[in-house]
Amino acid sequence: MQNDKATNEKINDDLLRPLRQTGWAWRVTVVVCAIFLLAAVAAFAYQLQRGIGVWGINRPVFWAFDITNFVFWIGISHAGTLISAILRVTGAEWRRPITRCAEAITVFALMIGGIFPIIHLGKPMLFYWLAPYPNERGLWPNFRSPLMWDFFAINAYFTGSLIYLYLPLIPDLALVRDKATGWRKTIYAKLSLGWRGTQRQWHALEKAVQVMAVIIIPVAVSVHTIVSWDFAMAIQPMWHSTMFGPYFVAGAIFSGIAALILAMAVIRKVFHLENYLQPIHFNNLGLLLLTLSLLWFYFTFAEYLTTWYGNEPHEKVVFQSKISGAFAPLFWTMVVCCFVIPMPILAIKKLRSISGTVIASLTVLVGMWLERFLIIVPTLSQPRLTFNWGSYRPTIFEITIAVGTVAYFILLYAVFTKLFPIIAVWEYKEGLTVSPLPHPHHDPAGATIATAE
Amino acid sequence: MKRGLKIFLLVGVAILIAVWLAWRAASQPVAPDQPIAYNHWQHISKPDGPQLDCDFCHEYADKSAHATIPNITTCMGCHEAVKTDSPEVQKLAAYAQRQEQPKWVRVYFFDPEADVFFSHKPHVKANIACTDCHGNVPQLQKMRREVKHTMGWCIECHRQRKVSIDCYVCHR
Amino acid sequence: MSETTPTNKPQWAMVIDLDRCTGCEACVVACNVENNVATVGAEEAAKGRTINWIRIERYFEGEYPDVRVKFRPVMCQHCEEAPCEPVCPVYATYHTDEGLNAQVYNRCVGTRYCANNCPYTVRSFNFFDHVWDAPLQKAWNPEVSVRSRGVMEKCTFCVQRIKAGEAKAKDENRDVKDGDVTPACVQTCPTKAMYFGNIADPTSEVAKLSKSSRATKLLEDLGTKPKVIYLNEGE
Amino acid sequence: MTQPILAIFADSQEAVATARALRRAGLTRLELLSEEPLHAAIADEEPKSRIGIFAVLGGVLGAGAALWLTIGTAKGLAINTGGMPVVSGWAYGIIVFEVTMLSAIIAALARMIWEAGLARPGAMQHYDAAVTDNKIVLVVNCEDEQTRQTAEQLLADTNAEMIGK
Repeated sequence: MQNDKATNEKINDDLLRPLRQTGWAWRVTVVVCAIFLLAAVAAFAYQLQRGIGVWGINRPVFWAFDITNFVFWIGISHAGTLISAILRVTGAEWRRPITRCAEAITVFALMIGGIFPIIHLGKPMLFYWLAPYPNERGLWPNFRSPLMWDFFAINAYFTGSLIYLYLPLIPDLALVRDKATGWRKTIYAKLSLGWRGTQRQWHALEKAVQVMAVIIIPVAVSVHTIVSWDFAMAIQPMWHSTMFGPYFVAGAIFSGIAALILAMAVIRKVFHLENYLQPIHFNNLGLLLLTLSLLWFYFTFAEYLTTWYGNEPHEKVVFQSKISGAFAPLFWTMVVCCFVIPMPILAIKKLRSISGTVIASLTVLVGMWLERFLIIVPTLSQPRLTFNWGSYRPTIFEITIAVGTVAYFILLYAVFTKLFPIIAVWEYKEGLTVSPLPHPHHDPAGATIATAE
Repeated sequence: MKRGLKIFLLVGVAILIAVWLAWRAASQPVAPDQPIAYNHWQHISKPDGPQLDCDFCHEYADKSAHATIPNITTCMGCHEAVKTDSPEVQKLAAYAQRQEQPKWVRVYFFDPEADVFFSHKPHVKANIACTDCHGNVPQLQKMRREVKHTMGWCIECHRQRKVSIDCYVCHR
Repeated sequence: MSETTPTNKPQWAMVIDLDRCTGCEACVVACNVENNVATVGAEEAAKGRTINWIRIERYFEGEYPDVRVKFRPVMCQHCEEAPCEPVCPVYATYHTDEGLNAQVYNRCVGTRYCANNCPYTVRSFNFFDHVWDAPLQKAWNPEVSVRSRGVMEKCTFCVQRIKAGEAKAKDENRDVKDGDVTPACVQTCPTKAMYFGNIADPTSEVAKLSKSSRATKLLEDLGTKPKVIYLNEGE
Repeated sequence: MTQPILAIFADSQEAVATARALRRAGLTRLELLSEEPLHAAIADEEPKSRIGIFAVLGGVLGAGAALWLTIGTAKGLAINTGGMPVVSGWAYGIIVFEVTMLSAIIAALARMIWEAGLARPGAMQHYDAAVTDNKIVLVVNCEDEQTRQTAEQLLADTNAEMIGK
């Protein structure tokens, strides 16, 4: 039942190679991303010094890029823990090589998403006033505010996701500990908490992961529902919608899977893990992406149809500006990116290849960013009293910060792959033992057998 | 590893000492030097002194938002004749002669960023002793800030006395 | 958020007779001076960052040449069921027991959520620190805060005047009555289009006018229960 | 109590069989160390995990804490809301949900670490890095010299490499 020695060494070698060797591509990525990140930090420093007026926001468009990015990144975070948990709970065997890539996305996307509510404040240094802590003023946060719900939901999700990433990492940390030398060994020894791999430990680990998966699914759903309620709780036209919760959750998983496919494609190429991240994984995730593309279209259609048919004047104004007015180019780009391009690519089996799903994912990410922007800005720029209509144009500072956070994400991810095995080694090996999938390593002739479908 | 631990401990101790010193400095009563070394004890508590009441000098405390510091002519009302040999009174006389007011340094005040609008009048009318908020000024040789006027301190008293703790009572 | 407990405190309200409003904007000027409202400058104003606690909305009706201009002074409506209040995460905006929608500047962290949820768009944000050209800062009203950067601000119904009026009534050991409190805009209105008083007192002018058949409230269908009552123009 | 014997097996089935044989011989304080969970092994004989129960308990505790955090503090601090109710059931329910789930997660983690004997001094005793070379390590704790001899005899008949004799 154990894999033979050669296979085992090959797997260790392949999956730990990123930790041992550092390629030039990795270095270039890190340096470029660090430069962009520094630019964003500089932009934020300038904003701290001058005031938030360096952004393009105004009255009545008080939120724009900041909250768009916030919702976008929180959406991306649904790639990982949620998908990984669903696949674990349903016992989908093909999940094994992708769970860790996914869970890491969640943690980093939440770290970045969580930055925006802080830096968008008029007084960013006072963000801690949102936390309930005893203070001599006798003041307490207002738990009725959706922003407080956000605070609790994101903290719960972040903590949960971090633990959920960490638990299955422990045996791999022990593996790295045994293979490493010097100060690295000390660090990995500390991180692996003295893992020996006794059956009692395995038992506890599997049980804990199972329990966490069950708990984390409702938390993940609640997080993006609450993010949607930031808007839906407000009585502004086209925000005050009952279906925003599920609409946002579907959108979040949609963009999340797209991010996961992209990350996997990059990892596959950079670290030469073609034998581990196989076309079947892209195919299966592509099918999920297709489902969510259809779901997204259905939700969007339902949302806009009811607005159009209801013909409520204030809502109609916002509706028209998106369909045929100032926001129409962005709106139709969104529809093309979220549905028109990815749907056929993903629906046609021949096109659902690795490069096909990557192209679909790229357009989905662009489309979903636009979707969030189009939910926020058109509503705000056309308030009920027409005298106050406004417009919005981002400044270089907002754009720099937005680009910088993308770079930050890539940077965090790159560093992560350097420090920890990006594919769960023990889970992968266990998968080979538990259900002997036709696998290249088992093929004595070396010819790749078609993967199970 | 051993050396690293030592450095870590040393830095930790240094930080602790620095924090303690800063905290001690911050909790010291604030006692700025005044243009004239006015002695509250001498005017209020000294057995053979004039035994003034607070509102003899701070006469608008019960009438307006500000308690007010007296005009120099109030001082000169007595010091035209009393203790003219004291060097501090001579300083006072010199101010009077130049028809100039000494630039007293405020001891009790709110940070302008706190947006607090405090009024003495309702507090005096509610029979709150001056010493409740300003410490034992009658016994002070040199005026200093003995009570910290933090928001929690204000609120606590408002709660005890069942006075409104509406934000608009103080902030606007 | 639905139930409100009765209180014996005065309930401040305003009545604006649109028949009398000429759109002269004297109220706007009076408000700016009384409440230390910052002037942001032309460049910022072009970006839509003016700060006004009261504004005159101007609407045109009819087709040329038969055009009518309508004016409507709009300030914070001090809604009884204010949408801005529950969304503030730090209680920087809340309802006082005198029916005022309060904004506490030094508690505000600047999430701007309140402004997004205000259907009347009456909330202004301090995007920058404001510069007051000398000697204008000498004209600051000492009874009102000068708002710092990063906080929301809006009409307070001249709470400093309300507090002063209430203190005066207390000194005289009586309830507040009409004339004790006059906000700057009401005081300044040259056509006497604005009235202010305690709507809980049935004998007050605002209470009587609020029962007029011309009385309406802005965006009343939202259920915000505004405390500003507009008397529509008679035909 | 003597030093335990570490037997290193290349084949997991042999390791499991040996462990069962040792158990039959009265040596019950065994540990099987492996690089991946051995599902068919003596795992069935492990005591039942209480992580699930602890997660529930943590959740209940969290819900209580959240109720205090919301309702308790709101009432205790008597924040002025101008006659509006201070306690809002719908909104507070959301906070209670999140805190419940968070403490369930943390309780499950704490229990897991405790159950697995992780993060405690001496957690790494009786270990051999052969585990991460795809070997199975059988740790046999012997009560006295007699049982020790029994164990050594049993192990000598296998293909295992023995350490700590």
